[in-house]
Amino acid sequence: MNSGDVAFMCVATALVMFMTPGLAIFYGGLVRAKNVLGTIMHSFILLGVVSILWVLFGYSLSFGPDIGGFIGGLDYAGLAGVGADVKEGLTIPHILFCAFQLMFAIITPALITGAFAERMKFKAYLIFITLWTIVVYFPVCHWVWGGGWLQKLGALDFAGGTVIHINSGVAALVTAFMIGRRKGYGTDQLHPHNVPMVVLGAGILWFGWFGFNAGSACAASGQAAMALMVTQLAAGTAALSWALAEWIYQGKPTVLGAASGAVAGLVAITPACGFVGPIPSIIIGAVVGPLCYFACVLKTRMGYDDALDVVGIHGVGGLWGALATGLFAAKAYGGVDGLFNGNPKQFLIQAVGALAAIVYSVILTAILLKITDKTVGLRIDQEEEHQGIDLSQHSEVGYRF
Amino acid sequence: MNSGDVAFMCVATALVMFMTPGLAIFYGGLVRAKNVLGTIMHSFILLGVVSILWVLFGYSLSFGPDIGGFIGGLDYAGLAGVGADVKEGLTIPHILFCAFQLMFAIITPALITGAFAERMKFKAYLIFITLWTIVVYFPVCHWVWGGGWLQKLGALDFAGGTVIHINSGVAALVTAFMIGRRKGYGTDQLHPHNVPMVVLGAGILWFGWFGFNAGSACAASGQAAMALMVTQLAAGTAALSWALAEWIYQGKPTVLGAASGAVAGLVAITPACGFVGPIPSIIIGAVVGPLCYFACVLKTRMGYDDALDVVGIHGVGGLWGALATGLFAAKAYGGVDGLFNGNPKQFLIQAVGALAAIVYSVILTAILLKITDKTVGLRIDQEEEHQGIDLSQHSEVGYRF
Amino acid sequence: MNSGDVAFMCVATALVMFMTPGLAIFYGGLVRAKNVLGTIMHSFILLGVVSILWVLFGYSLSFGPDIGGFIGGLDYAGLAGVGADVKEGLTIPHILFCAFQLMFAIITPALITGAFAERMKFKAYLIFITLWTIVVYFPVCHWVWGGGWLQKLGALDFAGGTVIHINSGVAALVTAFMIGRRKGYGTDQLHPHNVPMVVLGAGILWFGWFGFNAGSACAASGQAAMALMVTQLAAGTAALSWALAEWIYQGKPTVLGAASGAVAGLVAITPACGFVGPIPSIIIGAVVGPLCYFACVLKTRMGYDDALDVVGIHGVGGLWGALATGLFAAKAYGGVDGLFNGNPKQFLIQAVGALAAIVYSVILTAILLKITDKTVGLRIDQEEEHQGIDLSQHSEVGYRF
Amino acid sequence: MKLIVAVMKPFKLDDVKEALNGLGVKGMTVTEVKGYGRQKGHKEIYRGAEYVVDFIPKVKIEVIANDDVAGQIVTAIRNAANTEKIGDGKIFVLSVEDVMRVRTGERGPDAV
Amino acid sequence: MKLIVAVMKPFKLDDVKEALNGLGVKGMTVTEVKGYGRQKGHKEIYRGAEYVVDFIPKVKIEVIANDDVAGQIVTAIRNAANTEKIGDGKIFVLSVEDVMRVRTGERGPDAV
Amino acid sequence: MKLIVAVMKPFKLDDVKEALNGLGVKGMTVTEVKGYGRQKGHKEIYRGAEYVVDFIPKVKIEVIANDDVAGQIVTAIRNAANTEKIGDGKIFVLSVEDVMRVRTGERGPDAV
Ligand SMILES: Nc1ncnc2c1ncn2[C@@H]1O[C@H](COP(=O)(O)OP(=O)(O)O)[C@@H](O)[C@H]1O
Ligand SMILES: Nc1ncnc2c1ncn2[C@@H]1O[C@H](COP(=O)(O)OP(=O)(O)O)[C@@H](O)[C@H]1O
Ligand SMILES: Nc1ncnc2c1ncn2[C@@H]1O[C@H](COP(=O)(O)OP(=O)(O)O)[C@@H](O)[C@H]1O
Repeated sequence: MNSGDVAFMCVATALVMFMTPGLAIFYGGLVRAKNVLGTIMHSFILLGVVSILWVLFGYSLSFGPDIGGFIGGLDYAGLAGVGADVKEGLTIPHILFCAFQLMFAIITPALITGAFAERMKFKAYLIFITLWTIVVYFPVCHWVWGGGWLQKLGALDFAGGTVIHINSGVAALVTAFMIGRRKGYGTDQLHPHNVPMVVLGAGILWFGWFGFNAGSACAASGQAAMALMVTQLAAGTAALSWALAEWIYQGKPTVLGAASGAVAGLVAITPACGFVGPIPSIIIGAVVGPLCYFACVLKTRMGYDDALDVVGIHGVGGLWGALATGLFAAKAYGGVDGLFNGNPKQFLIQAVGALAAIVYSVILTAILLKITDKTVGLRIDQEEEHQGIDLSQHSEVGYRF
Repeated sequence: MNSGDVAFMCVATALVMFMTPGLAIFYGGLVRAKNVLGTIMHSFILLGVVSILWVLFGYSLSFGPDIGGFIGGLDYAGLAGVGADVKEGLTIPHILFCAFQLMFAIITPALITGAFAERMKFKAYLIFITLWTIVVYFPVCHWVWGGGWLQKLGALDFAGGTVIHINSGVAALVTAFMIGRRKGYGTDQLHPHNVPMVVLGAGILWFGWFGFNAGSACAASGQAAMALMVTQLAAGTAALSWALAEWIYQGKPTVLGAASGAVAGLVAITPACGFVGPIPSIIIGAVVGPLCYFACVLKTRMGYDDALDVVGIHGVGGLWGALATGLFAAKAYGGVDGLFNGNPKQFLIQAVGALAAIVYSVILTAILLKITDKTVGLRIDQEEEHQGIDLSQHSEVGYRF
Repeated sequence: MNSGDVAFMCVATALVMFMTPGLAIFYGGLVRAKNVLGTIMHSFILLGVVSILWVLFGYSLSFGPDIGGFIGGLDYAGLAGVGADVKEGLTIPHILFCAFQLMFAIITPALITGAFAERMKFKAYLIFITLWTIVVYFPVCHWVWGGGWLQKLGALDFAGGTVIHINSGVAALVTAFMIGRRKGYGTDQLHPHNVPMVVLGAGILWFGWFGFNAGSACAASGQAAMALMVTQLAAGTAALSWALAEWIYQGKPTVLGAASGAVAGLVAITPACGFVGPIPSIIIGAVVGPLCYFACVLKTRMGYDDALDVVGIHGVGGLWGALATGLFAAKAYGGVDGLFNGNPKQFLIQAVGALAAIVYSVILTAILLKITDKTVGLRIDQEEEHQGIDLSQHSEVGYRF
Repeated sequence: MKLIVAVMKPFKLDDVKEALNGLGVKGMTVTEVKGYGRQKGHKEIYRGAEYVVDFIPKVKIEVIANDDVAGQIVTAIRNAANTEKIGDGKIFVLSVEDVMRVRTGERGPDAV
Repeated sequence: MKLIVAVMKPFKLDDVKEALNGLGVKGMTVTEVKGYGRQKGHKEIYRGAEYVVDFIPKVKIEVIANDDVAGQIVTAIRNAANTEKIGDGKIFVLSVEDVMRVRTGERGPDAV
Repeated sequence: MKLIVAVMKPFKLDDVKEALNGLGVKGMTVTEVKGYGRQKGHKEIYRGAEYVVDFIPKVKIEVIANDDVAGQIVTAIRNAANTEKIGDGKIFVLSVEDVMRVRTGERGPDAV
């Protein structure tokens, strides 16, 4: 056991936990005032739901002994054998690794919730998201990090571009299609009710993301330090590049654009951060800002209502990040070389990994949504939608100024 | 000196400091808009008041050489001899241990303030809370952690269930009774003015609590890692179990319920977190949610006005945590065995510790309140209460949208 | 490489990053609702702008091989040679030191923005602040920390009193004069629109400042621990002493006063924190509260419109801190002795350092502002000012309750 | 028909609502307003400066009523809202030419 | 000239605006209000307690119009705001003695 | 007695207050409203989309006055609120049947 590494990973775990309330605040500010609490609840309640699933069998399915490359065995169910002793191959307690990974399992399903904001039944939400975590997140996590087939194939995903962002972004797309548009979409102004709150949420996410990305080194190492730096550079550059894209195409740079760009930059650097240096990270950030910005513009044209742009930011940003890892990765930083360093194969592997996650997530998400719809119904009724989900689902109001 | 431990404890100290503004935000959102600033001030100003007391004599009374099991000597007054050198028995600088403990001394009196929110004179508040910190907190802290009689007796209180939560919860009860109900209690809707702010506060508290609980190991150890994990599990489970209790008994799960449950879970795991594993922590959390929920229901029936449910959450949750420690503690995790591991004596010791804190805190709090009331008067007058404490006590308003 | 130090500095870097969104929230709450987003943007966008400058040449100008005591060479341009290997003379990766220092370079120009809040063109802002960072920050940073003439002279500036606070405070003064007063200054009530948001921002700043000050030790050492403690003491004491000054001179202590005092205390202890112990830190905090309070009172009389009191808090507080370092410094804590420990020379050196920063910053800031004004114009027009900068500069509104 | 408008102290709203219920008045519309009048505004402190804010939070209620009960309503509001302290507010009565209930399209006294 | 006041459900505001545009009505003033009436308020839960909140968010629009179009306006608002559910609100008409446009100082019908 | 209602630009409120003070008018009630009129709304940008927001923040003031000063008040408001730019707003005057001061129960002109 190395006390520096333990110190680092304890704090990294706390930082990643903090991202979930941060996301709740980020998403909460983006919806209308009458939906702020229900939107917050979508993220917040997962701190409970997924924690319990994780202990019962989630950790085991994700990181238990590999079964056919697809899923982990139940050896760690109930966290049997997962204690304060050092985990094999690492310098930190097994329980700490498990806690760190738990925080990832919490925030991934939370990301999806932006797609169906302002219109889902809370009961349906709980059913769907529990199933999704079990049937989609745990397996894909196993594939990439738990010794599954993608890991064996050599796919690079330092902190979760494929596992987390592509996976949730794609699920968001399916959900947005299947639940349908919000009342008033295209006619009313379904605008953020509290942009300062959105920026605060983005700030918390950014802060926590240092734990997410650097912590994925699992040690207070040079690699962690580099991951931290490139995370900062990609996020900052993307904040700027999104705002500049707006400035050029719409005449004004917006604050929401800068905050959205920052998140897009964080998403894009996530898979790459242990494998690239400063200059590539700036390029990754510079590209992802306009890319996600145009993805949002496109959405408006395509007419599906991904309310908070989960597809445009996490799906598209995550995909770019996964591919960019295949382009820019350099052995010197800790992984293998990518295309630009003479190893085109890695780019292909990255594409395969992304594709696999997309196909799997699309199909399973669609099936789970259908099941949920048939059993309890996905969507609140029209009166409830006018009233807002805070009152209709939780008998509460957000503000009383 | 161990640099990993120093790194860990520096960050833990910062995290616990952050809990006090977090609490200010949590409590601030729960009151009406006209009282938001005064409520925030109650917590915020203690960052100053208690810091100074701590340097002058507080640290010394708490952790100075034991005098009769009751109080510490004045050897460390003015922090004499408390420097950057390693503290005996630990691997971190003495000043760092002192700083870490200071943050606990700040937040404990701050917790009480929820009970008398919206109606206390600021001057009276300052007098009362200064006296309370000196006469109640420093001694009880010494009893449990500073080498006092409860520590000698073998009471387990890893991060402060008795010292902090029972102690402040009981003081809250006395204060609520003695200051009387708010104007409009029972008729008007004295509701939170900003629930997203409450959730943000809860998120900050949760985040900071990792420093609080894991940091109480005083080292970046396996015990710290386990404490961190069980903190997460208890908080998450309790968020869920409070919301479910509401769902069953009132037909809807609320966001405020989930946030309140999270805090209750954090409270309950506090004394236990160095001594129990994952499954007990889930049980502790599962019980404390409904328990505190019903304590709040009961309060409404009993008719005293503990405005922000300090009794229901910190008092009741802290008591359950102290006793649960006596039930679930297991030697393997770092302490001694509890009842369920064949050592019923420990349960008794826990009960004695709790009882001692209750009796001492009730009596002293009542006396201090009486003194304050006789000298400057506890309560603002009726016109001031209508106006709100922001304007009447601070000549400020919270918002200007 | 020491893993404890790496762990510590990674977290410290994250904490200092978090200060910039914290400052955005702090400043954002202080302006009127119609200017909240533009004010936030001033800080937020620098996370992008300065990150890029830093990689390109900023780090190199600041910390590259010294050229004539004035500026660093371009050896590190593009972060060439700045990698995951340990930095000479330290125990952490070079890239980590570089990342830590980047966060300082981001927040320093952000501090200035309070002076010209609510009335600057965004385009002009970007030009001015980019130039300022290059022409003022990088050189002064080099003087004090990068091996420049002030460092050689022996000026003590542990975490940046001169480099950061005097420097930005003086730039703020010049800006406030040159851009002129806001419409309605002196007649309308240009008050904070969201004081709870201000306190939250102050809380985040305080929290992050532990990384700022303790992290400036560059290692998880006894000095870091002491820096952390004195940071807490100065901030807490100053929160109290500002509020008391108000109480005495205006009849009521305000919450904004306490929050402002806390920031003033953090500013004042910044240069001193590695060189003094607890008692001096309390004195530094006790003095800075009333000092900055009266600086704000004075401003009102002098009639320039430093909208958010950057001069009064960072300028005056930073100056006091730099001089106080010369008074209270004690060799035992890690530097050299100050005046009160028998070394009057150090006080003189501190004064020289402060003076140099003042003169340099005044002149250069004035020139850069003139250039910006001549090219794109500094100020929005009257209609835009009525509308607010959110709508006029960013086509956005902050709130929609 | 009459429109009765009352501006009053916010914390009196519930009492007024009860009083109107007592008269069988089934509806009203409430607006948060700021009042300026004889009542002295409050002082605010902001970083060393001091301001007097003249505009004081009040609520305005609007009740449409038939002619026969208008007088009673005015009296009931007055009694419920009165604290005998300055700033209690004003009640004024306007004549309404026509009223319609949106849901049913009913007009005149039936719509009230 | 008339002052037409309508209290209605907030989500109907855009429809009403369109309807008035259709009549060539070029202006109106909108206020967020809370309504109390036959429509049942919603339940709120707060830490184990339960409350019914009687005051329901509504918007009030005020339109000044010349006498000849006032009737049409009332009908147009009614049609646009009607959901046939309780709580749709009320429209009432008052007589206005004088109107002035601030910018030009025009008075009477020209100022509308 | 008259009820004078003025809708105007928010930043003119203080000037209007001064102007009314000058006439010895001792009270008014102020509401934040949103106005729709000839004045062009502002553009807002939201993640690649663009919207025009037609409703512009205005304030509405209501002043009850005796008949003899009503005309002066209208003129004073107009002069103070006028910026000669579109969107300056409207003033309209209604007849009030009765006024009561809540505190004293005074009625009619004395209550103003
Ligand atoms: N002339 C007026 N026109 C409109 N509203 C008024 C007028 N005078 C007073 N008010 C309203 O009544 C409130 C109370 O008036 P004020 O003069 O303070 O006390 P009082 O009504 O007890 O004499 C004011 O805040 C304002 O909202
Ligand atoms: N007598 C009244 N005076 C003023 N406003 C009223 C009155 N009655 C109803 N309203 C307004 O109309 C709204 C709808 O009234 P309500 O009785 O709930 O339904 P409906 O108009 O469909 O019968 C109320 O919320 C209130 O704002
Ligand atoms: N017919 C109307 N009825 C009620 N309010 C109106 C009417 N027309 C205009 N207003 C109010 O006056 C404001 C200014 O009107 P506008 O047409 O924009 O400019 P102007 O008054 O200078 O011609 C509007 O925002 C609205 O609040």
